Amino acid sequence: MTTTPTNTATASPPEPLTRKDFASPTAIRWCPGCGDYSILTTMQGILPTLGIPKENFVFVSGIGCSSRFPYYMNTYGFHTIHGRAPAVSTGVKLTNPDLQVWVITGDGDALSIGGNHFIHALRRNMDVKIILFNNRIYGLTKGQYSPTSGVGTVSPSTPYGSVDLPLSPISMALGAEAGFVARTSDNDVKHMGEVFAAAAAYKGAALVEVLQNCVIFADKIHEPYYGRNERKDNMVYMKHGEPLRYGKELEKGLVLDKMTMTPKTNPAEGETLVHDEKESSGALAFLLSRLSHPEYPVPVGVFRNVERPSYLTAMRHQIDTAQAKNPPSLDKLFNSGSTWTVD
Amino acid sequence: MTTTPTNTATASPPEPLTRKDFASPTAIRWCPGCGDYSILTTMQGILPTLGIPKENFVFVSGIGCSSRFPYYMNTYGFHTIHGRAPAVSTGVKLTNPDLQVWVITGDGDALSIGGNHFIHALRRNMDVKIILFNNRIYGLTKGQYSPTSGVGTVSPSTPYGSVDLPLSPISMALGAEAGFVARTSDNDVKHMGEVFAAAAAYKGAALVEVLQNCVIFADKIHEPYYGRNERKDNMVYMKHGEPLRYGKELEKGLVLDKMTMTPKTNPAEGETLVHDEKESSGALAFLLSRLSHPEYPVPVGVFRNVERPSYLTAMRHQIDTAQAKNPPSLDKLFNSGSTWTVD
Amino acid sequence: MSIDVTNIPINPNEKAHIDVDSVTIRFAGDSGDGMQITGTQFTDAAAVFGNDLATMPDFPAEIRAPAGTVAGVSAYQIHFSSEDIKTPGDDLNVLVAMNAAALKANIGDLEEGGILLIDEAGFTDKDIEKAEMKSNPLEDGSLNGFRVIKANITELTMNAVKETGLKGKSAELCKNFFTLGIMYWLYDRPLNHTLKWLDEKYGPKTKYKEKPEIAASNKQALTAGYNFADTVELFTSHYRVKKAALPKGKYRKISGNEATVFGLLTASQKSGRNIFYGSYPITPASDILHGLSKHKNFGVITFQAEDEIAAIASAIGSAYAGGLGVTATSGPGICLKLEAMGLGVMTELPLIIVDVQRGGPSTGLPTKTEQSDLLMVMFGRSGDSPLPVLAARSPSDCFNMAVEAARIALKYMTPVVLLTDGYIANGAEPWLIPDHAAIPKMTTNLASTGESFQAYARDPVTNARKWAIPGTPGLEHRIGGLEKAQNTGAVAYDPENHQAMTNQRHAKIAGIANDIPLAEVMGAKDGDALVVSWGGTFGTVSTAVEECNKAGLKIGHVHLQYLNPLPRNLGELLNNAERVIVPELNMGQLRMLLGGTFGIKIQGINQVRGKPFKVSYLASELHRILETQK
Amino acid sequence: MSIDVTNIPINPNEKAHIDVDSVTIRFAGDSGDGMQITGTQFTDAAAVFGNDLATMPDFPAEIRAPAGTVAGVSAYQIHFSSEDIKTPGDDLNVLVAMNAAALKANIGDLEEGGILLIDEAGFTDKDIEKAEMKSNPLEDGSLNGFRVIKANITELTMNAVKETGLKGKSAELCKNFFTLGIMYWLYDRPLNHTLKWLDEKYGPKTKYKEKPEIAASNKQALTAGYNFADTVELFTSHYRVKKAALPKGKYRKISGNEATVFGLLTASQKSGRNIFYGSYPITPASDILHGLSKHKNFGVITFQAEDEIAAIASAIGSAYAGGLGVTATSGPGICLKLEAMGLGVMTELPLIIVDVQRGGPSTGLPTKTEQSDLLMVMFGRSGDSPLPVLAARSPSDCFNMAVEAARIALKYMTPVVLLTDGYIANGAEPWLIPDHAAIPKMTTNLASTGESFQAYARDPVTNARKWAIPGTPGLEHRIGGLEKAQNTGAVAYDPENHQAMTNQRHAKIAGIANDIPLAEVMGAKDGDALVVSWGGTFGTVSTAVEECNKAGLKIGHVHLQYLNPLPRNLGELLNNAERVIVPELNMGQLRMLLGGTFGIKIQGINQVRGKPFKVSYLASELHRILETQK
Ligand SMILES: Cc1ncc(C[n+]2csc(CCOP(=O)(O)OP(=O)(O)O)c2C)c(N)n1
Ligand SMILES: Cc1ncc(C[n+]2csc(CCOP(=O)(O)OP(=O)(O)O)c2C)c(N)n1
Ligand code: SF4
Ligand code: SF4
Ligand SMILES: [Mg+2]
Ligand SMILES: [Mg+2]
Repeated sequence: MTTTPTNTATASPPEPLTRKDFASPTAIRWCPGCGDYSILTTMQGILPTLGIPKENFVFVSGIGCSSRFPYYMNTYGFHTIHGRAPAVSTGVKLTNPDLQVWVITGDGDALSIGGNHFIHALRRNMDVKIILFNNRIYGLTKGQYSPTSGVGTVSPSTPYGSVDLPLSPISMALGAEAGFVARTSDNDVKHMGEVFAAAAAYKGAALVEVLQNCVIFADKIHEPYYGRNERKDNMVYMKHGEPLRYGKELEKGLVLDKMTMTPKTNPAEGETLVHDEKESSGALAFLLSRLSHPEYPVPVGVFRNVERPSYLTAMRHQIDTAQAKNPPSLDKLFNSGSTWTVD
Repeated sequence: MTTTPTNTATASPPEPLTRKDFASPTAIRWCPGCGDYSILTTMQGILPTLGIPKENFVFVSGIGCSSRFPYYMNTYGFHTIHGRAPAVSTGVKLTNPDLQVWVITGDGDALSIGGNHFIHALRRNMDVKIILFNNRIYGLTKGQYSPTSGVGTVSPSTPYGSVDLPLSPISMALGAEAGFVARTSDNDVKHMGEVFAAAAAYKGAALVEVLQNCVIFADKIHEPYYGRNERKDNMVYMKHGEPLRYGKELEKGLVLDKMTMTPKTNPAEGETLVHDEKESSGALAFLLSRLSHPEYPVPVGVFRNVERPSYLTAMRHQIDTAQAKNPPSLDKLFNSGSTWTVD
Repeated sequence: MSIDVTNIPINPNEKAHIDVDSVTIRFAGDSGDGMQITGTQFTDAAAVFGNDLATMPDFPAEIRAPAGTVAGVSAYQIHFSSEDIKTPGDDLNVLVAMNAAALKANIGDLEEGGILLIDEAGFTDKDIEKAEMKSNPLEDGSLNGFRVIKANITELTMNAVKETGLKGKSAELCKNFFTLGIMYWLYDRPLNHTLKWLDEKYGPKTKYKEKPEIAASNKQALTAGYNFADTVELFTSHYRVKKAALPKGKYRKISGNEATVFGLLTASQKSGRNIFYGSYPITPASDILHGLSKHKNFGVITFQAEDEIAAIASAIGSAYAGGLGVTATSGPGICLKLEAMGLGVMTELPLIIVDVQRGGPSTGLPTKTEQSDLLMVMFGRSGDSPLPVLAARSPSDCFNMAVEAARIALKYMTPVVLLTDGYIANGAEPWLIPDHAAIPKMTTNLASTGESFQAYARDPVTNARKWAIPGTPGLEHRIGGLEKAQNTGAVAYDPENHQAMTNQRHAKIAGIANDIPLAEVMGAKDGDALVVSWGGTFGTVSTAVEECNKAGLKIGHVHLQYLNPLPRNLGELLNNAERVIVPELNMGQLRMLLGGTFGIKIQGINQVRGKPFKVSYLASELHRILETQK
Repeated sequence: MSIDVTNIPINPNEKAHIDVDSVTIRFAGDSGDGMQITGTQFTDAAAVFGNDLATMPDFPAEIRAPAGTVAGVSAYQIHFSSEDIKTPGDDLNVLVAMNAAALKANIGDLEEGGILLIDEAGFTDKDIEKAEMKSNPLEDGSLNGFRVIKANITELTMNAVKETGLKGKSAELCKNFFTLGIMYWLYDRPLNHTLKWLDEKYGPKTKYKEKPEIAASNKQALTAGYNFADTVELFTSHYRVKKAALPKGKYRKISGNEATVFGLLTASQKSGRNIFYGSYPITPASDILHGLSKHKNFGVITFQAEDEIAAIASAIGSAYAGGLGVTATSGPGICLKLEAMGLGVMTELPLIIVDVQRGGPSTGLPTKTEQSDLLMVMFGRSGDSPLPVLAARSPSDCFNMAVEAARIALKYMTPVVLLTDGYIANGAEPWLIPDHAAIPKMTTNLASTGESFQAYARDPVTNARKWAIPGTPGLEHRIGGLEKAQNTGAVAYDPENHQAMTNQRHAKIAGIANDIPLAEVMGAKDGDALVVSWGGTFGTVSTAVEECNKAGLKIGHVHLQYLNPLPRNLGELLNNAERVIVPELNMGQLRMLLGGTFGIKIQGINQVRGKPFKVSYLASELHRILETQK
């Protein structure tokens, strides 16, 4: 009694899928120059490479500019309500395990109103891929500050400057036990594609923070570190098993002394900390998640990538064994327990 | 136009307060043997030592056995709705800064339905003290598993055993940027008192996880590490600036090699990691928060204790300067902008 | 009159039997005294014997309030009869009080001259004090109006079980079975059913096999209690309640929450859709979660969500993905689900929301019953957002209405609300086990590859849109909470379309009226008044109306299981009625709904005491109202 | 008839003037074209001149939909008059369309023979295509029914501002002021107001002092537009709209959201309680958050919460701590606040909840107006949970009702809901600035040290409980969401107490009826029908009823600003009415409320098109209904 049509695999187009298979006819309504466009095209470029039939992709989003994303993908899509996409996607995935479920969300949608669902989807290791568009602002509602906006952000709701201390989506995710956590940027399409592919490959809940530019309400917010000319000196591209080097000639490295990380130019051979996305406790990933501009280069790439038991697998196992042991029977059910007959 | 009566300080009883000043007449309704009792008496013992007038204490709770706490304190108290205490307490504190506000919550109340308010109160560094009674079960609703219950927990809602991976309240809090994070246990009244006092002394949001025993639905859940005889070998009492030693004769220590912590017996002099609750990134605290039974001793005491800007202070500053610069005037307000006269 | 068992002449020959039609007993004691087990056992014995019956447990709000306090009292009421009954009874014929607090909390419901069985061991000065009573009721004469039977049941039990080796507290714990033995004698019931049950529960084949003394001592206590009643002649006579003339067939006892679980599982089998049950624990709905989680062999997915919002959101996700999405909660939880229910209405997905109502507002009275969520589920969403609302009328009816809720949700592609309440959810009654094969299969609106598909194209008859499940090739489409264009389902802000879609949403739900039973008038067809009730009050209201008609009043009675849409013929019935009376356990919610729908004046009988109506109260109110002219 | 400006004989002498009572103009263009500024400037000029007026902006749902598309069209409508007016007007007398999409989206509202001013530069083939039009309307004759005035405004503007040195895009951006200049000529308005405003906005004393060319070029464009209209005689004549006979005094223009902000600030001053405003951004309520956050000098605390639940929860916390707790949102946000509103009802704390209604259900139509949250705020909570509900009837009335909401909340210790809607929230009208000294102080129920205090002891008149603020010595007490014992406020599960407290909660709210104005019948006192409206439809409904009465119908009109409790005399008025008609922007919510409350039959006029009623539509409906016999 599975809810997936049996003809799924067979019915999907034999010839390989291409980017345009995923372009939806709907006219795109983002502002000209919005960072969301490059994320959309990157996604449309990656999906055909995953070897998954088109009909098995589902995009679930909340509310926000970013959350309009599903309308622009020619796949199954659900534009739900503000902050609830991780919960909705949980029901989708648990009901129909053959689907690859992507959650599209924003910094407000995921971390403000949706914070609770965000952390629980991650800690349960629910097998959905969460792409968080972090433009550090509420775009759709015209520019109020968000939980990732820096202190002092002047916005319509904070004319005197915001006083809330911001959250790091990465630290939050690690605090919520996430097994796959990564960061990329809307202006580095190649890197973004690699990270999306890695997230797709991960078995379990994957979080990808995309540094995204809102040209209207927070233009150039990420520029100081991810700008074409800033990037090399202000971001460190993490690669598993490789030293955390950065700088124009990779002349800089991150050196770890007990718990404190020091940026150092021309560090000695082997002095630079070697990135280990498999480090079990998650503490290294957490430490990296604390590095912020300008004291440190901003880490991009995969922070953590460790295996964790899947809620879905464990749940399916319980159901399958129960069904094998004791096939469903209303007759048995109705007559279970003590009964009596009137005649 | 402050909402605090000016006579607050003066009006408080001149003679020093004692424990019984804080005992409320209400009959206590917890199960005989519940760990909540010792937390209650500890709290009633600590408050008189803080030099704060009795009328300035407020206890705000959500829903759960633990959340009945305010009824048993002869102070101002608000038993709100499930999961919302951190949000309610935010309004209390911002409106009336002279009050010392304590939030009493449970593992379900704080981390399940209330997860979002929990993380935002912490990241804003809202000046409230959150005491989380972690009995790793839903007590009031008769024993369903909670977000801190271990995988495989058999409960009324998980007869086949739970499949969710649990959360660590400590890691969550650190991921949410909390500046003061501590753990103590219901069976160590002295330590609990010290931790409560430290939380009270901290300027900002303080989280204290209390390992609490539910005799009815999760009896002895913490026993393997906090039991009278287990404790010495299975918990490490963290003290700022002191090596993390434990064991009957403190013969064991935690040794840190890069990111991995190794329990070691008779570590060499100085080999044991020295606890630093002031470590700025929070990574050490996070690493400690990952140590769990049985691989590691369970850390108790203060994980993190660093200064962070206070939302309250910044907010008051904006208001005070605005009021000084431009005292409120309805006349000015109504006549601001362009006006015209009909005559 | 009070009997002191110490000086009764033993007279084994006298064995009078008195036949009675029906009896209401309440077992009351401390949470620790096992009153729920005692009650259940007595109930099962009565059921197996062939009586009709209805039961009502009464749990304390706290998990384990201090022993001996009123807050810690736990009670179980059973009404059993040789006739067809629909309520757990008004006044008690028999009250069993294991301690002073139990007496204090329940004595008010015992009929004058009723039997009061008391364990003297529970009336020490300490017990009196814990119960916050001024004096000892056993001495201060306050019980003179009753037939008080005092015995030191605790002590008698301890002695009885000595030989099994059980001692102290655990021996004392058998006192509920000693008490049960006494009741079995009083109502002339065989012990075998309970003896068998004790073996099954504690016997050699159970995890207690190491502790044979447990089964032994409880059996011992039961028999001892029976013999004690027999020999010392606590009572002047036995009572006999004959078999009831129930429809032939196989029966089981079922509570409302069990019946809801059975109904949902049946719907799953009949529709071929796996249940996805997203829920967050809350009294008194949690037992549905507990119940469903036991039946994973039916392919049920039970998901204990982080909160009620995630619970319904995940169920909506499941519905979108082709599951039978279900969520259940109580009042405060419904508040949190309303926004997502609106999403369900806009996306027109099949979804079942069960509300086991409890006392409100806010946290209110979690363990008490009420009917005060009707208008919330009808209207508690932003915008005009209609959905079907059903209400079960009794414990076993929860089965029928759960099946019906699923049928409507799947056939019409809509969220459906099923209202039950704490009283029918926890109460139990005999259930004539249906022939599952006779329950019709359910139609769904599945779209399939190849057909021309538009997300919001509607079925000409049901107005339902198609259900295109992710994974189906060629049907890729997007839905969401923004207003949809007719047929295509694209996002649309245009004014005419919004009006049209709003009309379609209303028409779809209103149209269901053609697919549900007409309202049926019980009692006097066109009498002086028409009583309209809904949901869990069916038993008390219909019994009261019957009594009134017997007493010469001319009253008709319509009971509603469908609140939205209302039965097609209801308007006509109400408009033609001399006067309309609506009794309900709230301040007038159905009254508001019917008055607003049909524009008629209505008299209400309203009560919010956390308990069902008393039949006697309803009857007297009906008399009063009919005597006062309009 | 269409005029091509290229070949008009210049004839400077002819300067005809036509007097008209009132005119409705809509400025429509791309989001980037500055239509909101143009409209506001024209409005201010009309206001300063002394006309009565009403305005209505129409924003696109997207932030910046692609330029040239219909989705990107932004419009601003103004109705100005020499008489007292209450609506932004039905059909347009003048439509300004800066591009093809703007034309397509708005032409439907232009009256036959109306003036259509067009910027030819916005009608290139590319523009036609972006607007998804089949052919060029300037050529396909589809505009024959209108007085089309075409000019290449963009080009004319570029030339006009050349000398200021401004070039390219930034020069082009001045075209809205060129257009405004044309309109000023057409309605014979002086330019000085706008010239002054441009100096204040871009002049030497502003952050643009480095860029003098901005002020210069815009002023240049304005004047050029005016002269252009004068010299080339786009129009055969000017139109004159005389001053309106408005009450004497000082005026300002005010929108509904501004008025709400002002009202709350006034309430704070009058009650001596600081505002705590907990809110989460949502269209169309966000401007209240934005507005209040500017006024920290009033001691206002604005807290942008993580979600709507935290927003209201923090406001409740503030109310508990002695603040004036306020939260505002729109429909979807109200859904999330309902559980906490129930807590407010149970704990009887003063709290203000503002619902700026928008199109639903679910996310619905965020930027469109509707009145469909009435029943949700009335009934959308678990249990019987009554609270006062008020509704503002116009932009400036938001001020009065916000003050009133605070007065009731503080005097009666209760949450109060204030309903406004997207239409009055964003619409604006002249506001006769009140004498703030004349606004009465507000009474609170503060308890003070030393007095005998019981948390739920009630005031004999208002039934309000005392407000004992943490920090007050000697008044330590506990409250919460569980049912409370009468007077003491201790937790209580006992049946009689629950009934009593439920009755008290109802009595308290019902009693407020003695403290609010009676319903007043406008128009025909006992005519053939009584029209009952509520909230933001006041302007359109009252205008329609007036017209109908002028046209000989006998209709009375009652407009409700108080929905709960209803005015004391309303029942009598309705029961005596020949027939009752309720027009509302929903599917019949007030109809349900009144029908259910008074048991009367009601006819509804219902519309959900995301826009206000048209007066003409209402009038024709009223005619239709009155002609069909009952
Ligand atoms: C329940 C609810 N509350 C508030 C809103 C209004 N709202 C829509 S999107 C949004 C925030 C969007 O910010 P973000 O998630 O960062 O997305 P972005 O627009 O920046 O991509 C808000 C507050 C809503 N639609 N629903
Ligand atoms: C909105 C809402 N949902 C659910 C409940 C039921 N409920 C009350 S307490 C609780 C969980 C309590 O667990 P925890 O917070 O760990 O407290 P404990 O009883 O263990 O101290 C639940 C689910 C409720 N009261 N309100
Ligand atoms: S407002 Fe910002 S985030 Fe939204 S579409 Fe425009 S640029 Fe993108
Ligand atoms: S159920 Fe558990 S947590 Fe609750 S009072 Fe009893 S022992 Fe304590
Ligand atoms: Mg954002
Ligand atoms: Mg708990």
